[in-house]
Amino acid sequence: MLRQVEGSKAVADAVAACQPEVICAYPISPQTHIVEGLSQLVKDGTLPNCEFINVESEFAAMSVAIGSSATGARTYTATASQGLLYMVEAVYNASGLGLPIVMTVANRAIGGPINIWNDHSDSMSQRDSGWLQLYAENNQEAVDLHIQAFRIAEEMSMPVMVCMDGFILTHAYEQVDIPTTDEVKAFLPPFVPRQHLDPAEPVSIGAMVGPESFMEVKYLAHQRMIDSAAKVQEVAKDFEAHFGRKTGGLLRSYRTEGAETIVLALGSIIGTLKDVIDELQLDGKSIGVVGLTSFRPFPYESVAAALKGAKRVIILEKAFSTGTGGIVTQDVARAIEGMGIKDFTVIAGLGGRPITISSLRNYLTNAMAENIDRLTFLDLEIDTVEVEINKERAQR
Amino acid sequence: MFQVRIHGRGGQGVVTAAELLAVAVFDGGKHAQAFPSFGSERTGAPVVAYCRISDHEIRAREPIMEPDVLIIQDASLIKQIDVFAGLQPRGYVIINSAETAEELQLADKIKVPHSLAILPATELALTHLGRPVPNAVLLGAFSALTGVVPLEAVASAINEKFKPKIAAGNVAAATAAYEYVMNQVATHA
Amino acid sequence: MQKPYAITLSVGSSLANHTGSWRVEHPEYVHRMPPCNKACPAGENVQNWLYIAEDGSYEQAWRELIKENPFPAIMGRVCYHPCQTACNRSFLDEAVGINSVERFLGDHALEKGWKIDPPQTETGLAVLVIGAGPAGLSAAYHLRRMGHQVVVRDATHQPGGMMRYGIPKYRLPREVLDAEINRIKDMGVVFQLNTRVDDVHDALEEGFDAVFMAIGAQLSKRTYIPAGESARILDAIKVLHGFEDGENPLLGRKVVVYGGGNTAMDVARTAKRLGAEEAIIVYRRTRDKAPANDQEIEEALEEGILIKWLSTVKYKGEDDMMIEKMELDEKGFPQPTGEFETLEADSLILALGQEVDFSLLGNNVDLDTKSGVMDVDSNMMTSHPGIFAGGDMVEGDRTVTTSVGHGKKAAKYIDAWLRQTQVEPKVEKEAVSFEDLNTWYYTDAPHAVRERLDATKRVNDFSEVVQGLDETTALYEARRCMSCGNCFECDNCFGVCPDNAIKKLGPGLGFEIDLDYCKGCGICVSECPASAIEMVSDL
Amino acid sequence: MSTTQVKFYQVGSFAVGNRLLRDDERSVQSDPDRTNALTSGHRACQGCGEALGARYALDAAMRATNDQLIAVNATGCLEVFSTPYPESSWRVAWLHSLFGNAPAVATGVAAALKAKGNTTTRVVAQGGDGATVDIGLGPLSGMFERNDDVLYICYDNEAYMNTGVQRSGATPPAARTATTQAVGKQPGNLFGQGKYLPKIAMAHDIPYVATATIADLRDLEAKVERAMTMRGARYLHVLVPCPLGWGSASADTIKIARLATQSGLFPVFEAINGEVVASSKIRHRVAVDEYLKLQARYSHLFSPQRNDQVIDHLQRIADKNIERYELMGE
Repeated sequence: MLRQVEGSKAVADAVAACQPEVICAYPISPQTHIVEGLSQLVKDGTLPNCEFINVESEFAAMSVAIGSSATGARTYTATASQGLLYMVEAVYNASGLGLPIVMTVANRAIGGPINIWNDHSDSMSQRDSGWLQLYAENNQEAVDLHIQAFRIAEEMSMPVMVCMDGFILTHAYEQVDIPTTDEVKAFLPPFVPRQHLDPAEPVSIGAMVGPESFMEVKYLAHQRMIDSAAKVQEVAKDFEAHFGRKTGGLLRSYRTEGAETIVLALGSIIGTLKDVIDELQLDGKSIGVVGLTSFRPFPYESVAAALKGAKRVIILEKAFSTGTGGIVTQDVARAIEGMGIKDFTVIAGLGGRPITISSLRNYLTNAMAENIDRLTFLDLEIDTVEVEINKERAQR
Repeated sequence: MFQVRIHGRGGQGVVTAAELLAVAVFDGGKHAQAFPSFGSERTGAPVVAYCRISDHEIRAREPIMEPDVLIIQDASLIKQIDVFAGLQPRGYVIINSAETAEELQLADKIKVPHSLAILPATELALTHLGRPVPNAVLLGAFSALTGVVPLEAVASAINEKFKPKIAAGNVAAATAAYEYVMNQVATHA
Repeated sequence: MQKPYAITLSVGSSLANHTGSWRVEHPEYVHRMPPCNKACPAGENVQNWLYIAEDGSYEQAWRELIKENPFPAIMGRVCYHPCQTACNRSFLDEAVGINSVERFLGDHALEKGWKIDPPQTETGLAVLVIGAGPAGLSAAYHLRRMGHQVVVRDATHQPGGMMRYGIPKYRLPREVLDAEINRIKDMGVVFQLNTRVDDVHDALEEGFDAVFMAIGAQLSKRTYIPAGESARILDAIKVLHGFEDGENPLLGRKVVVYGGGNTAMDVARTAKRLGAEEAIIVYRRTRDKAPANDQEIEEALEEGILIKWLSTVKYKGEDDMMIEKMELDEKGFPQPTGEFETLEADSLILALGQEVDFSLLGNNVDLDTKSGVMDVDSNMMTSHPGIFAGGDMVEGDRTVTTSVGHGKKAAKYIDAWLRQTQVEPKVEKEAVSFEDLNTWYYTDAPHAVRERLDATKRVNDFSEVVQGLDETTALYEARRCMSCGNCFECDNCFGVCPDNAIKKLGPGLGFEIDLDYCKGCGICVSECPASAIEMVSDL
Repeated sequence: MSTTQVKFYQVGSFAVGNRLLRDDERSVQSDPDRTNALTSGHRACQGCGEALGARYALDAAMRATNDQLIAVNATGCLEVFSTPYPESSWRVAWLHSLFGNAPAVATGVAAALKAKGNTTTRVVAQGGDGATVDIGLGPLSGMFERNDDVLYICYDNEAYMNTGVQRSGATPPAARTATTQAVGKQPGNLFGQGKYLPKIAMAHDIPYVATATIADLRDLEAKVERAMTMRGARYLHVLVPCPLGWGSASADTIKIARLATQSGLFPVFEAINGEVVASSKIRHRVAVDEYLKLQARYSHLFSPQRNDQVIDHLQRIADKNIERYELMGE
């Protein structure tokens, strides 16, 4: 049903429509409204066969999720920022054990300094954790991705992270079509675990694996991640068949036909970018945008195909690797290796810094003239940092 | 695209106002996008919320820097921060105050005559609702001043959001505000 | 269920990992010597028959017992049970009442009328046993079990020897004595009573292949006592013997017994039962030096018998006598003090010990003797081939149990001598000590006291003083046994092995070490209550 | 005289079993058909107390739940020696996740079972003292505070044995470990440190808290059984001597546990809803020396000469326990 609703509430209702059996969470902004919504639904009986566990930390949240998923229960949790980092040990364990947990990451910066506003540093820090990572462009996609995530996770027996921009999406009221439980049931079959803890058929899960086999275990995880790309596409197609919406999948291109310059970005900034692209094209500029939904698995072929023919690609990132630059850039660069496409990176919106249309317009205009550095920090207060840099260097 | 910026203090339901407006717009068949000035502001601190209104899908997510409408839930803010920053030349201003434009020394800040409505929303809230919460009330004024949403849509949004008793009070207050502004506009003309 | 590679394993798959290879030593179940067994003069496997009795298999326990000793009912009454003195349980609370369980088994067997199986094969060899006392009867019993023809000759008209003529019936009822002797008769042992053997050599010529002499020590030791004309001085053995044959010795109202042995106690207590108002025992040394068994002294005192320690008899008159007080010198020997005391005494009975009466062996005695007893070698054989001797007439404690032991030992060597075989020498095994045990696991259980007749009642007649245990108490007592050195299947080893390397084979079958997994930690050994497991090196 | 069943006085209720005991008097461990939840072939040291404790506890839990059991295991010796690929020694549905999260994982398992309406399958979580009192204390406290339906069993060998005997929050004073060496002014672990988890557990007012040792099997089994009759968060703290870490003879493992109780250094008791309701009385009281002497980790207290001051201090601790938990019978 189409509703004007807060993103968090929409996601809570969508997760509820997937009929999870165990939900556990520890509160952290901006994830709170999602779990408050779910807690409400469990308590008021809307989700009769679901346990909501108020845990004492994110580490415990992921641990409870591991236990319940290993027991064959459809399991959900949500976190953000510091919380995600606090649960990291368990995050890796969940993927290592192949447990199909679905987790929302309400993207937020990582301290210090402590900062509660949006960027992608948190989920990007888990790039190598063995989890799938799907980024939502808007709240409609956030809703849809959660429903797709459970199916991908359970069919691949891999955990999936659905990343949605904190505040920008979680706290935004916009119109969203939230499928009903019955509609979801038709798309998402009951959870049949690959393996689970069962006294009738006991197994020992979580062995210690030595040098003789560890490499193989990791290689298998690698292949599984690669194979999951096909599953992400397949599920998106089937979702479209059920719900008539083109959401999810690996990536989506917007007005890139014949574009010399293509911007590649993840998450909610894609919307703003589309407006900018429309303006620029009105001015006859040859520019389009590629929205990357699936960062893990990273769709090398799809990216290469989407950027084919372009002269340059601008990767807009809300996180970066200190001392080197873009994180997504590294993968994109590999994808377009030898295609004669130049790559530029713009780091924007760190710690909630607004990414304005005007800044983007300026930057992209220069970019099309290749009148930019390989790496740019959008709207950086250059005077301020230069003063500080000089001070620091003087002190060394 | 029609952009609204709402100023107030933590606890005055600024975000709720934006949400109510968005719902009202949605009920009226248009697209809306409401969002707060994300932060950790506590009760009393100045806060801002935004609402975009459009006939088409709304994709941009930047904060509203050049609003078409300013709703100022607490007139005391006028002296403290630049609430009028970026206001469109032909923009609307709705202020919750028992004072006049002169008393508020608006002339120093904006070109008057501007589409301006000053009303004692808090008093109206107290009268009809029994609580000094002006947010829903001001939406009645918004409806009257801009005509972007009909009062009925505002009322239905209020009824969706609140429990019947509180909703009724709010609707009454919003209606009163609507009439108050209508009369003001009439006198100006 | 699909198991992901390596991270998920099948249950119990570690059984493929044989940790036995870690081991440098391993445990082994052993049978060690329990102190009771070692201390038993009759060589009974006390621990073993107690173990069998514990689950109520009384007949099996009894049959195990009589492999060594044909007289459980008698032993249960007259044995001074050195087994209990040696019992390790005495260090924990009190010794196991082995003797009372033995009596229970003996009496139970008589009640049920259990018989002794006759020998499977007859050897056709014949042995003459001279003397139907405990040694002779024991020898006869064992020899018969071995399949030999046995003839027992005794000068008296009833078998039993000192068991009948030395031990009063209030300690050993005659029906019990007769019943256990009859069991031996039923085996086919021939008794020739009132048959005095004057010459052992004739016996061999008679055609016996071997002879076992067990005529005891029946000659009372004498000592010179100045006495008046009509003073009554009697001999304890004769008094008891005569009384057993129905005579009523005239002892008078006041009786004095001279001596500190069991015979002295017996005769004094008998006198009391025959109606003496007063029975006094005079002994020249102290109570702890007295050879009499402590329980007997105790019972005597209970029955109102007065004992004058450190006193010697100086003179016996017609109805009185004089005794002299003694005192111990620094070496602990009694010395005269010159203090005298006069006692009223109608009769004085001498109980100063006995000697072997070699005159019974006939005139031409060519057998070696040594310090008043028959000299035998380690095989109980005298200096004459084929003639063996045992019991009180050879060196050793003069108790029924020792004699029974002699009889058994002699039988073994006689059999070997007859068959021209060798008895393989018995290796003296060290007894399990209290320290060897892990007594934590034994619950505290003080022993069951055997009821005894009230002293005032019991002096009125000759009914048995010490009562037996009923089944429940006997079982309780048996179960107090700590099973020193032998597994009693407490399951400790099975339970405490960190590697589940011990297999439980089921009741009566014990346990087995699974060397595939035993790492040799030794916990089973240290937690075995009975010290029935030992570590053995694998190197 | 009465003819009631005569007790088996050789062993009464102290040994594992006996051929003459009635079935209801037998311990789970005396049963040839016991689960052997932790079976042969595991790689624990010779004489490992933890291997013993884990089998005791889980076999009892298996019997109590009619084999409807799921076990969650923290990282540590127990986990490493029981499940090195490709072999597992467990005969129970078992899950190992991390060092510090066993209680939370168990909570998840319990929640899943509840959501599925499975009321027969029960959950046990287990870990060593490091996992329990140190790194896993947060999740454990959370599991307690929510009163989740989990029995948590701590096998306490008083240090980080898996990593090579480093000091843990459960290491007793004066004990030598790889990080509290027997050198300096105060050799071994310091007095006035460490935490006693049973009391921390009791402070949560959970239904059941108990301590036990591998020296009294029947007591341990009874406590597991009792715990399994209850719902909610339950805690069992089991002392499991470690021959490697304590420097004791592998054959003395149980003996040392017994001495720990008989000296009063390790009180054995039961608490219901935060209140102590029963304690195991000392049968043969011994001085702490008897316990300390057998362990190399305390050897510095006896050579070159007896350190009276420190040993007296330890004796005072034992005496305090005896008083506090009423360990001496009336």
